[in-house]
Amino acid sequence: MNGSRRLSLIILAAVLVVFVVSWILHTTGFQGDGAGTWLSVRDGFLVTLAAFLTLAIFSFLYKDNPYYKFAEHLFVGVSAAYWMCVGFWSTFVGNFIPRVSHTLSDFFQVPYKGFNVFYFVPLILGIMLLLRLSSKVGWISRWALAFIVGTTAGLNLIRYLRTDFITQVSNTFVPLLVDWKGIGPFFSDLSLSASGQFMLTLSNWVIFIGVFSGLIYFFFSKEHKGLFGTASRVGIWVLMITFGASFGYTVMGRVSLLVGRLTFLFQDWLGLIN
Amino acid sequence: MFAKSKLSTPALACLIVIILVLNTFPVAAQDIVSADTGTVFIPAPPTGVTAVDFKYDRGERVEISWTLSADDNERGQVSGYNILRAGGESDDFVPAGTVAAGIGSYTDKDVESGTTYRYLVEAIHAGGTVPSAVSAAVIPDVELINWNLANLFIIALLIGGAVIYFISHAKRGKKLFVRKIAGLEAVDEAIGRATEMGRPILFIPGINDMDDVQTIAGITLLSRVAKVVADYDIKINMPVARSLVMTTARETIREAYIGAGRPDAYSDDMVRYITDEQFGYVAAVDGIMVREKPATCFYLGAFFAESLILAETGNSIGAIQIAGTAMPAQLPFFVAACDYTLIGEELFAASAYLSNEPRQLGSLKGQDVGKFIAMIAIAVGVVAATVAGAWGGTFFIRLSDIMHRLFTIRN
Amino acid sequence: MKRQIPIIITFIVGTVLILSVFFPPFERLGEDFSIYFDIIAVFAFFLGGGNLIRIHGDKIFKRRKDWGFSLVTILGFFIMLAAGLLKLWNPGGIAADVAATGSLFQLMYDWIFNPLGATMYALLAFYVASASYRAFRAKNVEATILLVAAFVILLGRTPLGMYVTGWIPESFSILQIPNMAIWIMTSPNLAGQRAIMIGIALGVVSMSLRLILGVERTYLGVDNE
Amino acid sequence: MNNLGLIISALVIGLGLLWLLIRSLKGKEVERRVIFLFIGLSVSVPLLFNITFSEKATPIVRAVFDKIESLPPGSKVLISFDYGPSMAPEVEPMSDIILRHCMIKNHRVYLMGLWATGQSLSASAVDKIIKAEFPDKINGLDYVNIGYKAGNQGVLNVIITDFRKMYATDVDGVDLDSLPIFDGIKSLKDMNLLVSVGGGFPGIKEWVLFAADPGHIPLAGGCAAVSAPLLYPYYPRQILGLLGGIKGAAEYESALMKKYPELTDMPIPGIRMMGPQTLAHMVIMAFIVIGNLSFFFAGRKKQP
Repeated sequence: MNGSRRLSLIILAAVLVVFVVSWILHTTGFQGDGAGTWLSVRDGFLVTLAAFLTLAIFSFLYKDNPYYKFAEHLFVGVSAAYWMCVGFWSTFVGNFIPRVSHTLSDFFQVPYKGFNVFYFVPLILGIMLLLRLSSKVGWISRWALAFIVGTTAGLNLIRYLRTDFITQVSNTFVPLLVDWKGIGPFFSDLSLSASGQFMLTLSNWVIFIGVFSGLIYFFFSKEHKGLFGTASRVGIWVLMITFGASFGYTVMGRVSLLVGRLTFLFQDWLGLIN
Repeated sequence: MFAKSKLSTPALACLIVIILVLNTFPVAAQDIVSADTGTVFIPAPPTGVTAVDFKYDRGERVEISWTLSADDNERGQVSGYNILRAGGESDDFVPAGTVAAGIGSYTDKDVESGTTYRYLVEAIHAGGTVPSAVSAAVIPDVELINWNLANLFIIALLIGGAVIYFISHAKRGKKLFVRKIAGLEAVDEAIGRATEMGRPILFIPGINDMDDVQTIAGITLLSRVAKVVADYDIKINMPVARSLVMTTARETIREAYIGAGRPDAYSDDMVRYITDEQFGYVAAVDGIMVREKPATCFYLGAFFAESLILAETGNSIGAIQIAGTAMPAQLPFFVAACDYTLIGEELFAASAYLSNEPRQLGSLKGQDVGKFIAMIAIAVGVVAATVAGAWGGTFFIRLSDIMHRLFTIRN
Repeated sequence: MKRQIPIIITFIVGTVLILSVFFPPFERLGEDFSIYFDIIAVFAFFLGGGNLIRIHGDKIFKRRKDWGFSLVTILGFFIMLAAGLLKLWNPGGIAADVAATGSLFQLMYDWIFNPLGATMYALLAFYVASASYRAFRAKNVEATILLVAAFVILLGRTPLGMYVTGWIPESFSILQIPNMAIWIMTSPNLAGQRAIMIGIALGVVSMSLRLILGVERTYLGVDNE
Repeated sequence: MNNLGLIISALVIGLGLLWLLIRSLKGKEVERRVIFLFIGLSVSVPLLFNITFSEKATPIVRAVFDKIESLPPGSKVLISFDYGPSMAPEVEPMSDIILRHCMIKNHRVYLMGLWATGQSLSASAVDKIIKAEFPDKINGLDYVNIGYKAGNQGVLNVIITDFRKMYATDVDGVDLDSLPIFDGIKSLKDMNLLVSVGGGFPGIKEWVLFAADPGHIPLAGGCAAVSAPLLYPYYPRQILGLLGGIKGAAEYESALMKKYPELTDMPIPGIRMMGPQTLAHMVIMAFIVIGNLSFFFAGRKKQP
């Protein structure tokens, strides 16, 4: 117990030393380009802070520790306030105020767009939500929730039908025989280019069977037995290819993000690469 | 045939000569404005200006089209067109818009329904503009019904009707068969495990707000989970990323506790708001996971990149994990890292499945009718496209065309 | 009655929004309602922010475990909130963009929010590796298909795939791994995605109708009848 | 130096993997922290030794390049920054290179964002690319940044009918009506090309659903690799082309360099990032192989 406490104190001291040294080095480093002393002191601190926070998050990979906890708690506080400010300025001041009050529009220096009585609907619903804090009339907040759920349901029903249903169905109207020129050319060009009929045709078959059997897999009200069961099994296989492929394809993006962070550490903080 | 070729031969010869001439002389030789004389080349005006009311809108658009000026070519003698509009009785034409050379249409969106408008189009050239004749008058109109969306309406009616039919059909007490969904069969087992181990349940309803149906689907599942939780007095921990979701989830869990006859056991602390920021939220949830070590984790809702961070952390603490999302991009990660995954449609079916009420199950049957419609449409579309493409045939070409029209939204 | 009114509200709002799409005089309703939703969401921030302050404030005052970290949250929250709402150090004053260069808000965003968020996201590079090590094992037919598809795509995303199969002639170029990877992405993968998307659309339609018709009302804490 | 680095890193990582392979043949599972260590190494080592490869544009990337290349000068291109700083390392090279290409071709560029975080990113793109590399371009005439509005797809819902209903001013507070670049522009439908760079929500999918599809406006996209497979179904009918992940950016950079060889000083973050990628992919594949060997070996041991 005592030993581990001592160890963590030693680590804390080491971290502090690294932090201060980095701050000092970056401060002197920035002075060269003519910026004021205050600015370079500030920037030196900021670069060091960002590097510290980056390493604190990475340390979670080893195990949970106080540095991660610090970074996590700081992140929660700062980011919650960030989104509140953005919501306040862009939605409340940007969209709401210009529709309800000329005086307030002038105060916030946003162009007044004319009074619109309908903008009191969200105002009233918003107040209803806040009444949740009172135990007596708290039930009225459900009206606001009901409004939101109704909006979501109504808007999404048509949207999903339009793009995810209708468009995906019509995209699947593919010919199962593409540009037939005879057996010879058909088998001699196994490439992905537009002249490769074999692959074009095969692709269309795969898409047709894949979508069909995939849909069969999703059937709820019919038992997956016999021919239907076989089709549904093919459907699972198609889904598995989809998942495997998407997973593999994603790796690259994830590594890029790590490259980005390590570049920050090596380049902006340590100056090892340029 | 003969006469045609007789005419076209000289025409072709002329064309070749023109092309040769154009290519021989550098472009500079035929300056649009000749510096020596100061004379300005004036291009021919655009012709045939028509203005028609845009169909199926609120009477706020007029579509204007015209035949390009004969001198509108790659030499840039016409640099664009001004569209001018006169409203009502006046002959005062005001600018309505400008388009680049080579474009012969414009949609004026600055009109009011019920007013009469006339249009003219000016070709813009280096020395000024050349106006066309004035178009016939047009009155933009409010159409009450958007007939362009008739196919969407029919499809919505078919699928929606099927769902509604089976919901009301089921009300009469007919029990419907529904296949097993592994992830949902496991819900009870997963909750039971938390009871045995005396550890909490973690419930994440995704990171989107209440304007996403997936979040609502997650909340409806929460109500099922909360009932069991309230009955067995298990600790539930629900960090959320949206204030509205917090409010809704509290309502849901509180009602579950009231239903179980133990309103005192409920506490608002079961659901807590963390932050709207995706990764700030994940950082906090990761912390909660390693510190409180929940026995069971539910991830039901809309997820983005955080899906795998959550699922891998949950895996490292040995939790049973049940995930469900309609985000196709995140499904692979849940499938790889969680014990059970509800794939897309299954997430929306889940609450109906767990409720075991005939009306809810009926809606699943309605969904299946939707799938059946999709499959029939795909089969017909594919056959028509194949036959029409390979062998032709009026019937199949027309059928293929109809299928495409039925499943294309024009608006 | 208290329980009936919300269901009636949902029904009316949902039905009106669905129908408004088909009637040009009302086609703007959808966009108006989207704006309303955002404004309501801003009001809800009071509830969320209040909850955040209450939980962490409680920890600090009662000196619970880790209360020092809660202090970090509260400080971060209030400094950022002040920086944003009062537009501290903002060179353009109140009329300027909240995130104008040089403002305290932007400074904290660049040097605290940004590195933290980007690093959390970057953890995925590690988790992708540990998940693929554990999950991609040929346990059964389905898992083997998952494994093979992922492996081919991984190979196709590196020059390695070209080194191994680059000798295959152009007329059989589909057998070259990078092309095979592209084909898997554009054919079977596309088919699977489509089936999932069509299914989701139907799921949303059915779910929305259950909500609008009041068949599903558990989200309101109201039991289904 | 490069070769030496490559050899050393290959040796260290290779020997480590070999050791793990031998252990796994004895049926031992690899601990997750060991995997984490190898990933860390495989990414940082090539970064420090700076290894690059040249790329050839695939048709789906080529389509975007050709579209911007073929639009006449002065065409109206809207670029939407639909990402945050956390996604920036992957997609920022795309918005940068597309913006640069538009500037070279003298297109009129409208910058906006559906993500709050996109606003500062589009502002920094203006500073970094337009102001630094194309100093004679005029704000309000050749380009404009109208910034972010809250409302996700709701914003698109509005600006597809009217920009001014959502945006009264640009980011500097200048009234849209006083900007020459907005003359005769009412809505998104007046754009010649929309480009959405991003990967989450709202993103390219929302642009398809709420802008390109209903308005019949050509749309190109740049997205994180994770969202690319999901967007494939929209290609080529609803999206004319797509840059998927950093590889897409690298391909675009190569295409632009080939077309304009004079751009020697152009930053090529995409091409540079492909080095660590290759090594990381190989390490992950090695772990998949090790995992399967240990699975089969452990499984066979249990059988008798």
